[in-house]
Amino acid sequence: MTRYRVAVHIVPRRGLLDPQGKAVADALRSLGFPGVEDVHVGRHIVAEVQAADAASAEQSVRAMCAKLLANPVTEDFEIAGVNAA
Amino acid sequence: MTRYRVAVHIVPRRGLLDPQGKAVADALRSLGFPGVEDVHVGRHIVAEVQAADAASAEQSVRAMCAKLLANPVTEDFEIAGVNAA
Amino acid sequence: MRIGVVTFPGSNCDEDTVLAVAKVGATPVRLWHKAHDLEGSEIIVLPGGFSYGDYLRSGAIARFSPIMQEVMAHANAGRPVIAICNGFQIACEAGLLPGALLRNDSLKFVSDMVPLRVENADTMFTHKYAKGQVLRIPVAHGDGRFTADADVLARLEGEGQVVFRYVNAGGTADAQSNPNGSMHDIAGIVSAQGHVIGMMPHPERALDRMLGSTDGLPFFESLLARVAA
Amino acid sequence: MSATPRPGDPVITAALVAEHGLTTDEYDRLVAMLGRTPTFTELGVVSALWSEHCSYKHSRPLLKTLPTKAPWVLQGPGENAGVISVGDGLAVAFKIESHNHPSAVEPYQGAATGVGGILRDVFTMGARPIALLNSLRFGSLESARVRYLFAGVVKGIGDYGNCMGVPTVGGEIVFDPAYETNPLVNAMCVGLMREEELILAVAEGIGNPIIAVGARTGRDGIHGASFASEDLSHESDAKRPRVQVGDPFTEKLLLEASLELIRSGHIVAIQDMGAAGLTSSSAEMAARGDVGVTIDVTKMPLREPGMTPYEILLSESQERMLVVALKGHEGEVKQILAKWDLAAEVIGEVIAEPVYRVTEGDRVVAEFPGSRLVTDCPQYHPAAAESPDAVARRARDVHAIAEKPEERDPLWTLRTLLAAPTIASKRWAYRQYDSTVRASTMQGPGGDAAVVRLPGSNKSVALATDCNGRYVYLEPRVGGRIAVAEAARNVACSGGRPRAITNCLNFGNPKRPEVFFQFREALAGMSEACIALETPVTGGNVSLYNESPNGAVYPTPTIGMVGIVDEPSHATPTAFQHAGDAIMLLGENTNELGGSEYLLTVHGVVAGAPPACDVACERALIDALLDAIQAGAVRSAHDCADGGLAVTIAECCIVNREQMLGATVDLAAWSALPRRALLFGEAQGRVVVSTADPARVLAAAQAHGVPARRIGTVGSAVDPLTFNLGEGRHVAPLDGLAAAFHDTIPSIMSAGALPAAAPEQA
Ligand SMILES: Nc1ncnc2c1ncn2[C@@H]1O[C@H](COP(=O)(O)OP(=O)(O)O)[C@@H](O)[C@H]1O
Ligand SMILES: [Mg+2]
Repeated sequence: MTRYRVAVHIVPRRGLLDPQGKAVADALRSLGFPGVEDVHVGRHIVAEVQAADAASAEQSVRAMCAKLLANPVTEDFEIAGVNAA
Repeated sequence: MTRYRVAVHIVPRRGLLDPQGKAVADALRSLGFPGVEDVHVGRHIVAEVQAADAASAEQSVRAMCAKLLANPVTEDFEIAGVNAA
Repeated sequence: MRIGVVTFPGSNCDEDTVLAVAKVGATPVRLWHKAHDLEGSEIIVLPGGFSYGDYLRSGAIARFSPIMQEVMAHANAGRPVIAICNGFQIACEAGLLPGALLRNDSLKFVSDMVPLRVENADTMFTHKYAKGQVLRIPVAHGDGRFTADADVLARLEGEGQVVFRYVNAGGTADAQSNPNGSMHDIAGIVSAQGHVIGMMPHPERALDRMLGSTDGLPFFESLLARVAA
Repeated sequence: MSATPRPGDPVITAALVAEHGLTTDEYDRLVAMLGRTPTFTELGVVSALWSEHCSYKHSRPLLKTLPTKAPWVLQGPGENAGVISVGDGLAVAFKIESHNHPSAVEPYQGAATGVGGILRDVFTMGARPIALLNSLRFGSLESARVRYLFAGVVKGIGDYGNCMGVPTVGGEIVFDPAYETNPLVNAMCVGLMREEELILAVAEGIGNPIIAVGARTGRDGIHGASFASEDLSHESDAKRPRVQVGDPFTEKLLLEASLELIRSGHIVAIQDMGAAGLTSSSAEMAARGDVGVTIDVTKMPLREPGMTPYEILLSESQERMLVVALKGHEGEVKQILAKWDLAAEVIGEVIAEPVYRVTEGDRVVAEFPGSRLVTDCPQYHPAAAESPDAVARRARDVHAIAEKPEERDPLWTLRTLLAAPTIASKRWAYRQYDSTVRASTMQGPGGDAAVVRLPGSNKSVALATDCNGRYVYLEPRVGGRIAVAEAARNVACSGGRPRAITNCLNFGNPKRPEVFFQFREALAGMSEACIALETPVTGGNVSLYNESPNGAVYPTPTIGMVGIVDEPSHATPTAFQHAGDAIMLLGENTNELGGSEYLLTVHGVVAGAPPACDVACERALIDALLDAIQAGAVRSAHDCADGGLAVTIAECCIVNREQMLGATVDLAAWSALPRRALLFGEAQGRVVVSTADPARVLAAAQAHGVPARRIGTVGSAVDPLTFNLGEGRHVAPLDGLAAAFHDTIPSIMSAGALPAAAPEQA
């Protein structure tokens, strides 16, 4: 078994209201960043897991996302990286 | 000007208590993921910005992090990706 | 005496604070976040609530409000600022006070009447209390875990800047009596010069026996006495 | 003008009509009303307006039978919220509403947007919200899914109300397998205004502009109203994009802007965009004013590009209002909204022609003959027949159920009941609700009724929500009566004179005769109690189709009761206050055991007739209690409900864990009753009070013909709770009782880590 560090992004589903993103975008524009068109705020989760190999580390984190980390009704997730820790 | 999508990770500074990460790790273990050793939860922010080129898009998002998006007392940030949108 | 109470978008204890100020005999002045004028206020209150929804980090956006430029100037001139709950979070974000207020360790909002011990009764905000006195004051917050690095904590403790601490009913600090996981059980601090106070508990909700506590009264009375003097 | 299909609209087929939840008959009615085939947009509009949720097509005839009048009622059913006068020129607006199905699918957002919706219903009347309550039903906490739902709903309620700065001061939470897959989430809001500030949602004034205000419109929750009108099935999972996300920060701005707008004199009507969004808000305002309206959807401020008229009309994006302003005052309206950083766009106009017209620029995409859109909605009178299961259960002789060996110690049973999640302390939940913001909460969660001071007056409101669905299942008429009576008793125990109710009727599928029977009978029982107690119905909400693969939930007509406390000193706590005070029982013990929490918790049995409820006796009890309270003779009062007399007395000792007091209670006078009926039976019409002046309490009881008797004495902090039952003494140290009562829910919720780590939202 090796220790892997798996990073996931959990983001609000497109089309749903994203009050956090909107508040941040509004704030940035009023702070003098006029180029800001849109902001989305999600979560960045890093799980350190023991697994036989990178593929099974990724697979188990996918299962965690489906089961707990991401809200299937309002969020999407993507695996952002798998590295030996 | 081109539209860029710049992703940043904002993570709790190492060494600070991370109750969220701990709660998630505990929950994962109790849900039948015994291989979970540690979990860290941060923010994943995607800003869509107008900029002359990728470098200046990145630079302006760095400025946003320093000014607003990250708390210098408790958080670190890193640019996770810059892509033309 | 004129006490300015700032309303940010999302403030929701501004009205309670205005009523509290009037109740203790001062003149409340409502200050709008877009304004650039403190209208002659001698004391400024940053009240509780959810400025800008607290959607990014509590207090992070409000600290850039136009009125905050004036509040910073007021504070930098050594004049009093009271920062309660969301106000405390804003004051930390603005650098008026050290540290940060993070998500409660329970990950839950906590609303309760809690015992607080007065750690320093020599400040302009607390001289009508006795050192060691145990107060009962409501808390209501999701992000109240005071966090600072070791140097800052040592300085706060060493200089008597810790003003209120969470304790049990008997007056002793213990883990179960800390509602949010604050370092050193800190509930409230003052700035190095002693004229800016930040606290998570709500003294403006503890001014009436019918509501369960009058322990907030000496807080406002201390200040009025000192500033009037 | 007549509506024409847009390019790209789907063809109207029988399948499409069915997908919109319209029966063939209903579709024929629509065609007859239009005199032609509807456009796709028109089909969408009608499917929303004729959904159960918007049209009350199965419930309206029965709702009309509820008593709605009293001299203090300023606004009865028909508006966004009911309003009663409280004297001193003040009025309170209040309403309860369900968000059951959205919460079953997405507990956090479902509950949060439920709170958002009920807040809008109240501030749209011109009232500032001063209190929130909620009434929740979940399955058994042993299930991880239920813990997830419970945790998510509680967090959703807390986050929304806390951000708004409206204290959540009370409510109730019941756990019962009947609600396993279909939880009930009912939220109540109470607002305060001066009487002259009342504003209605009645469109008036030909030529007046119609203005959309608040959040931009996205594709959220399209068809939420018809979603709420279906059974919950596995297919509901596929309907997930219908969930809405709440934004309490925007709602806070909308609240302030709306109140400023209402007080400004620039508007004539305001209505929230709730279920079925723009469609129902505009159609209802027009129908109430008996005027026509025209709306151009291209003017609507949108969040997403490319939305069709159909989507714009049916979107249930939250935090929006529809306003009818005075012509020529559009600029002032926009200015007030701009101050709060909110959008306001003129999207239409009140017109003389009696039509409801929607355009997309120049093209008419929907046009109906005015108020017929609302009035032509079908009404159904379904068959009613009592469920044989309820009849059989009611007939069972519950006294024949053998006691368990452990029950030889009645304190075992007492501790077991105190630890039943339905009875145990709900502090785990309400500690997450800001209950003290606004600095007016004299009694927050944890007591019988909440008491909230009314600024500008010496008065307070006493607020409670109540319903025992198990009783309603077993005998709907009695259960309906008890729901009202218990709410009133709770209000009176806190020192309030019950004044009016709002109600949320959570039932199953009305097309099933046993469900419609429950509905009809429960309403009849509620009416009887409302008349006797002089608490008219000022509004409410109907939530049908609360079903799941396991069948219907218990019929649950939740009552939200508002009472008035005249003087601050009348506010009365639940807990014993002083050692040495006399403990008195008002009302009479009986041998009733049916439908009790005891039978459910200890024996797993739902059976027997629920306790009888004589509404005249309940009225006398309330009058006697208020008489004694107003005379200053009552130190604490607590009504007997779930768990019966023993649980009630134990709660008086331990609810306030920081200041527990023991007690000695002598019940030997009732030694002829079966012991478990005496201790744990749920006979109605009983209140336990503590007093320093027992003679005065007795006199009050006698004056109203209420049985009353001294049953014991309050002890000190170190005393236990001691029962003398004639056959022997039973001594319960307070710590054990307190642990059962206070630690149960926290330990369940921290053991299964799932809910604590449920996906977190903003
Ligand atoms: N159970 C009920 N008892 C009395 N009035 C009711 C009941 N259900 C609905 N009403 C009334 O019918 C009207 C429409 O209610 P509803 O459709 O829930 O309003 P909203 O548009 O806020 O969703 C309201 O005036 C409401 O008070
Ligand atoms: Mg409404």
